[in-house]
Amino acid sequence: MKGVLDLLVIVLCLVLGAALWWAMLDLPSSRIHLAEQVAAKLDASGVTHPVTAVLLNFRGYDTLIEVMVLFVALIGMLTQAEKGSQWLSAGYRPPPLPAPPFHLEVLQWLARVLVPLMILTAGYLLWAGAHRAGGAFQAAALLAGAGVLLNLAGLLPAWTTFRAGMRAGSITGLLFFVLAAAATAAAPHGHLLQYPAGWAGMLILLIETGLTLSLGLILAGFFLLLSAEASDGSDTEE
Amino acid sequence: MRDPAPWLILFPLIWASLAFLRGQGRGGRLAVAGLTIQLVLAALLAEQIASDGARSYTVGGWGAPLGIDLYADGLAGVLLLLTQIVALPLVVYARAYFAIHPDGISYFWPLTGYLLAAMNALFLSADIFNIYVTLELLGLTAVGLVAAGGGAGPVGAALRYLLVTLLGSGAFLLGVALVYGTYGSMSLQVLTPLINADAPAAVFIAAGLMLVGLLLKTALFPFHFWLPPAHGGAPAPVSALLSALVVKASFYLILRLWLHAFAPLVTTVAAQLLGFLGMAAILWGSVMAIRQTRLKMLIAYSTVAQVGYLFLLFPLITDTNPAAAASALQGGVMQLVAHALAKAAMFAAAGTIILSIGRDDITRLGGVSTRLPLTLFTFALAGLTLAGLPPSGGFIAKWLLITGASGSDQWGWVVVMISGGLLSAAYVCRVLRQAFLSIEAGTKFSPVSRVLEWSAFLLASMSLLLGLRSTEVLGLLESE
Amino acid sequence: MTLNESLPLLMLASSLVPGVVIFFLAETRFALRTTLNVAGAILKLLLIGYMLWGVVEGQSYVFRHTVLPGLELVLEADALAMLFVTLSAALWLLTTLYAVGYLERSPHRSRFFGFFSLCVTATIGVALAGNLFTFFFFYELLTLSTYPLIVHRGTEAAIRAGNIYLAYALTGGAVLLTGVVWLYGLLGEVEFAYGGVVAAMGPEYHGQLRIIFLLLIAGLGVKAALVPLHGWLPQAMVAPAPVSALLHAVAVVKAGAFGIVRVVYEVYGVEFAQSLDLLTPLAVVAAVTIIWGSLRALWQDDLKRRLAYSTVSQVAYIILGVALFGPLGTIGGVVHLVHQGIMKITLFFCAGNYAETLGIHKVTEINGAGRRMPWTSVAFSVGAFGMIGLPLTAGYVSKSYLTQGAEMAGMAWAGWVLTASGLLNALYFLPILYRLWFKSQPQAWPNEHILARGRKETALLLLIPPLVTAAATIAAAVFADTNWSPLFWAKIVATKEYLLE
Amino acid sequence: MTLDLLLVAALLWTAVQSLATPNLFRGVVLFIVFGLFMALVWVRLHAADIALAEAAIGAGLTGALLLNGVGHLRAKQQSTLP
Amino acid sequence: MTSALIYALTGAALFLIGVAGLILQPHLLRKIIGFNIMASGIFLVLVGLGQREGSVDPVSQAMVLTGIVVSVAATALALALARRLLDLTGKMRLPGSGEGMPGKKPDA
Amino acid sequence: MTDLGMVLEVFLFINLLVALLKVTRGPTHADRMLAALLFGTTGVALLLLLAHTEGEPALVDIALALAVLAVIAGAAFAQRAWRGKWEGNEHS
Repeated sequence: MKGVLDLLVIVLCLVLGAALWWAMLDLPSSRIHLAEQVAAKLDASGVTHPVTAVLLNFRGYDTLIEVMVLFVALIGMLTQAEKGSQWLSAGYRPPPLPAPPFHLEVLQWLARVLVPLMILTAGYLLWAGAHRAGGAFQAAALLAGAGVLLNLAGLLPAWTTFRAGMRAGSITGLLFFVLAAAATAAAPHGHLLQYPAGWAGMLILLIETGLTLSLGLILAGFFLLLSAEASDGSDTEE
Repeated sequence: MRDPAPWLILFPLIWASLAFLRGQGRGGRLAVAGLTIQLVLAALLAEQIASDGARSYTVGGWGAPLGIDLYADGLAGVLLLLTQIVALPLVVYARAYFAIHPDGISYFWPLTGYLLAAMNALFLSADIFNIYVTLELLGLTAVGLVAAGGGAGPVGAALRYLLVTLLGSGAFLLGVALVYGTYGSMSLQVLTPLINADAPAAVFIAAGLMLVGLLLKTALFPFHFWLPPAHGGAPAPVSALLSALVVKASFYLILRLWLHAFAPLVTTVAAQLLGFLGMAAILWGSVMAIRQTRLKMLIAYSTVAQVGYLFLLFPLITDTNPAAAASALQGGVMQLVAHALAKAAMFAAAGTIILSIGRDDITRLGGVSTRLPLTLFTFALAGLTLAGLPPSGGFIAKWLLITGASGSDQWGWVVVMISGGLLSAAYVCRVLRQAFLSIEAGTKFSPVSRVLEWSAFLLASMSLLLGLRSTEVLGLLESE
Repeated sequence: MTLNESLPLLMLASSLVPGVVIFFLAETRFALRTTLNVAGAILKLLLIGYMLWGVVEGQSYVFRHTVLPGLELVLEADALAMLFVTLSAALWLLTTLYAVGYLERSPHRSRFFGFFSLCVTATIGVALAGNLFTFFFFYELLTLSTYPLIVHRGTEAAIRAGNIYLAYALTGGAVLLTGVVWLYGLLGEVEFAYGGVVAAMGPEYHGQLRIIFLLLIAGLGVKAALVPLHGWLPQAMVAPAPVSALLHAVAVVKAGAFGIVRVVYEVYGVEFAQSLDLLTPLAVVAAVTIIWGSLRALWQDDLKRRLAYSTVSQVAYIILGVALFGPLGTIGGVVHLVHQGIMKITLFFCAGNYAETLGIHKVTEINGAGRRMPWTSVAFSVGAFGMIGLPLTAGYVSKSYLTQGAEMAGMAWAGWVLTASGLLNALYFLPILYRLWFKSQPQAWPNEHILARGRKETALLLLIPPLVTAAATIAAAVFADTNWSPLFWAKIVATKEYLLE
Repeated sequence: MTLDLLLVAALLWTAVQSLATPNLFRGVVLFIVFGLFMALVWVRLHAADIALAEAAIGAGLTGALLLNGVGHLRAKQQSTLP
Repeated sequence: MTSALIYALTGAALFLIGVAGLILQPHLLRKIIGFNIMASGIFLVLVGLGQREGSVDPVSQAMVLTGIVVSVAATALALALARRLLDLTGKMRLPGSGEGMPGKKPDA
Repeated sequence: MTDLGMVLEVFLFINLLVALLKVTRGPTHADRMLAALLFGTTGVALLLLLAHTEGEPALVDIALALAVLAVIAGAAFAQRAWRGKWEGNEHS
């Protein structure tokens, strides 16, 4: 049964693959060239980098929902991380970090040098996003990377619980984006995410900054929540 | 508000975020308040659609194809209204439910908010890539809600659900990529005439991929395997939300794409195939429901069967005479609405019963008829709708569908629909039968709050009264 | 909405509203519950009185509500409807009183009376239905509201019976629905009208129309307990006596029979049905049912089961009357709708009395009960005589019209069937009467609940209803020629159906 | 074009191997390598933004997450071994 | 044939490799890797087709960025769930039949 | 110049492929990880070269990010490896 099923899946994949290749090779040239429209409207978008213009202005609504997806994944992880663990019980203090063993000292030294560099790079990428490759997400990924490195080097404990501060930090940037969107929708004659003339560049930078911080925290959360040790493996259910 | 459409998306986003800020288990009141406003907004939008016809809203002020458009026609209006109407009693129910049984409450409120935002956004979207993003938001929130139940069963079910939903949206996104590659646009409004004019092979493949992806998410047989454990294992308010609304979202997309953008591509063979899968779902789902020993699993399998009903629509609207197609479409939408109300009521009622007697075993329901009469009555009313008996909305739906089938001389589907109704009656009856027995020794009925009973009853009675007031729903549906 | 439009709706509301209110009453609110029930029944009778007068005067009472574009719920009070409505409402009042006495000590009375009122509402809806859709709507509602009554006792047997009933009734409903939708597909709207509405269809549709007729009759035949679709009826005997009374005399079986009357006369039209050769097969089925039911009744020892098989047989009289082409047969069938109701409810009331007072459930246990419970036994005897068709009973009136109708229709064999059935009826009723009156009392009754006090052999509320219906059985025959007898109304109906005016 | 074809071959090879190789750890490392190749592909497609994201995600985050998963799996297996 | 189109074709192949891995591999980490390969394949098709005539297309690139974010989110959530499942059951496999996703009934 | 760039690119890429071979062959996890790290450095070099040949200064940013981030995977490995939890436990 299982073998037949596997074979079926493989055969279907091969058939679909052949069809896809044939169809793609047979494709006529497209009628609409959005790239031209992007270029034409780039001046009005507030930024000079077309990809950023699409991400935060022309299709900013997609981005609004996309960051929510990221956030929802974090919530989903939280429902798991804070279950079956003792961290929820009142009065629990995380154990102090153990003194670093010798082999981590190198890593810690590395981290102490690299992390400021990474934060700097993140800031640079955020700023660069307005006119060349880069932007909130890439910057946030670097920030998160810094967090991961600190954790690996034993300088930052894994997150066993999600405190109020982190909660606020992870949502504020997104909430700012949502509220900015709401403000644009509420403005007289305004539309959702239609930035007022002249304010686009400013607003995009503000939103990106907020997003960078929150997304950085969220992405770091992905790792730091996952790297928390399971209580001790004794919570196995049958 | 001139345009309620964007606010239907923004409001739940805002209250969900605030609920998250307030911390674990908090935010029930925010949800009730937010949903009340959303209900008003949805009613407002429906009113506008009914009087002025379909509405478009350009996000960012750019307009398609560069920007993203929101679009609300009668179908979207019906579903938006339905979503808020079903969700409001359910959040009231959920507050009372989690007050007694807090498992799974931790981030229930923010997740519910994002779920509703995703659904509203999905119903309003007129851009296939944007639809993909909303689908992902919807899928991940739903998975989070299922997983929050904890325990190996729900977590395993959630993970299976997650992988399926990712596979589904992956297929959908590949379809989007092919369509975008072919035409250079993602706006449905822009694409519709282009597809009408000329559709190369890639677009057919794209349509097929999108269809399969959405079928996976809608849990049509044989892609239903993930649904019963996920819906049956989650806390009752979550099961109700998922079974009543979430599977409908992807069905809505199939219907919309089938009717409009991809209308030139659809073939009778594909329609008949969907119909056959629907038939298989009805038979398989019903038989499995009859064989279940756990109450919530029975209801979950009933969802499998009822989803099958929705797909009987396609053979009736494809290449048939316009009158029959119109009737079938109305019937399909009525079935969707009636099932959403009834299934929400049914899961809520089951949740109340389980809370009260502390177990989920169909063979040991004796005494429910005397101790929880209102809840049992709710269950029975919901069952009435599922079985398509008058005066419920399900009856009107079945009437319209059968009219469509007989009008297009497809008598086979009539037999399927009729026997599907009988099978539903059989599994509903299995529960009622046990509930009418006398109390078993050792069963203790702990008292439950009246809010639990009445919010479920409200949903069930709406599914019933829908049968008498269906002209309003259909009137809204018709406004183009 | 004018008064004439709202009257049919009020008629439904007069039982629906008390029913819904009663659901939410506490078990202990005995007085309020009874008051509501009786007030509803009396209000309904007053409305009926007013409307009966109005119908004779030529008023029309029609209520319409659009459910879907081109699909309406229509409630219309015509002569046939009024006949059935009057029967239902009058017997509802009596049955309610009886049930109050019968269920004095049992639990869940709120639930019982709630569904009881819903059941009556559905029956009234069936009676007043002005088109096939409305008819189906209330027909299914009737199924659903009777199920909780059948399983009321919550025993395994009751629940099994309920499920069998539901399986039969819902399957029948599904078959009926197919026919109804098919017909709607052909015609667009199927309003009941004298002389039928399908006759206008061209000959190319005759094949389809025959199949639809088969579907409709099969669907309705389940409730009317036509052989071989009668299996549920003897099972449903486990229900409390008032429920059996209602099921057999008024609500369920009658809804089926009434539906067949509507379909034959006002959808197909009797002439058109005759021209499609549909009536003779229907008559044959009815005849088979009459004989089969009577034969099965002979061997039943359980009193209520014997009565149940008797119902199978007697309801088929109505169908037979319908299937006999000609006004006399119609009169016989339609009037038997009422007469059988009165007679059968008498018998069930009495059976309930025997069970409730003395614990008698079997024919063999009934020896000498006539001396212990003379009034009940007199009523029982009158009912039994009526069933046999002895003169001076309502049964005689129906049978004589049916026999003449059979001759007129040139179906002499049907006359023989009726005679044979009369003999069989006598065979299974007379032994009971013999035991009642002429056998000596046993040492002790199987389970004596209620002691005789003075002239009251049992609770007063149990005694009065059967006496009233027994009196009505005789009155319907004695005053058959007056202007307010069921026969008079049956004649009005027949005149209209054959378009004789 | 040569570079493109080499890249394509490398992509397909790493993709298949990361799924098919019997050793889970090797699979994960191959997947990280796959991510790096993807970054190069994005560069070849003049999509610097994506390349940046892919490098950050593929080389950084997803890799770390997956390695983490393998680590937990090993820890679990060792703790449950007798 | 432009190199973009070659990458699009590669993307289609990667999609199918990923799908096959996602469906056929019983181990959850492999399934997650399969999902990521599938997603990368789709992104390649999206940009590859968008740029198949040689010009750079910022819109498809922006969409791919969005898609990458979404797939990271999904990967993280899936890993968290898999990890939890490992804690609860001691296995990194789906419970029930678990082996292949479709076909097998969870209660069979 | 462009030709030279092209040749260098292909050379570096072949370097990558060799490293890839090492990744798959092992024999120890450390071998694999070191090879993967080599990927990072070679990748940076390749990116810088590409930035030059394709005339896209943004690629330098990528090289920067990659250089920084490649450390993480290495660190993740190092942290795990030095715990000694799965040294020598070669097969899953």
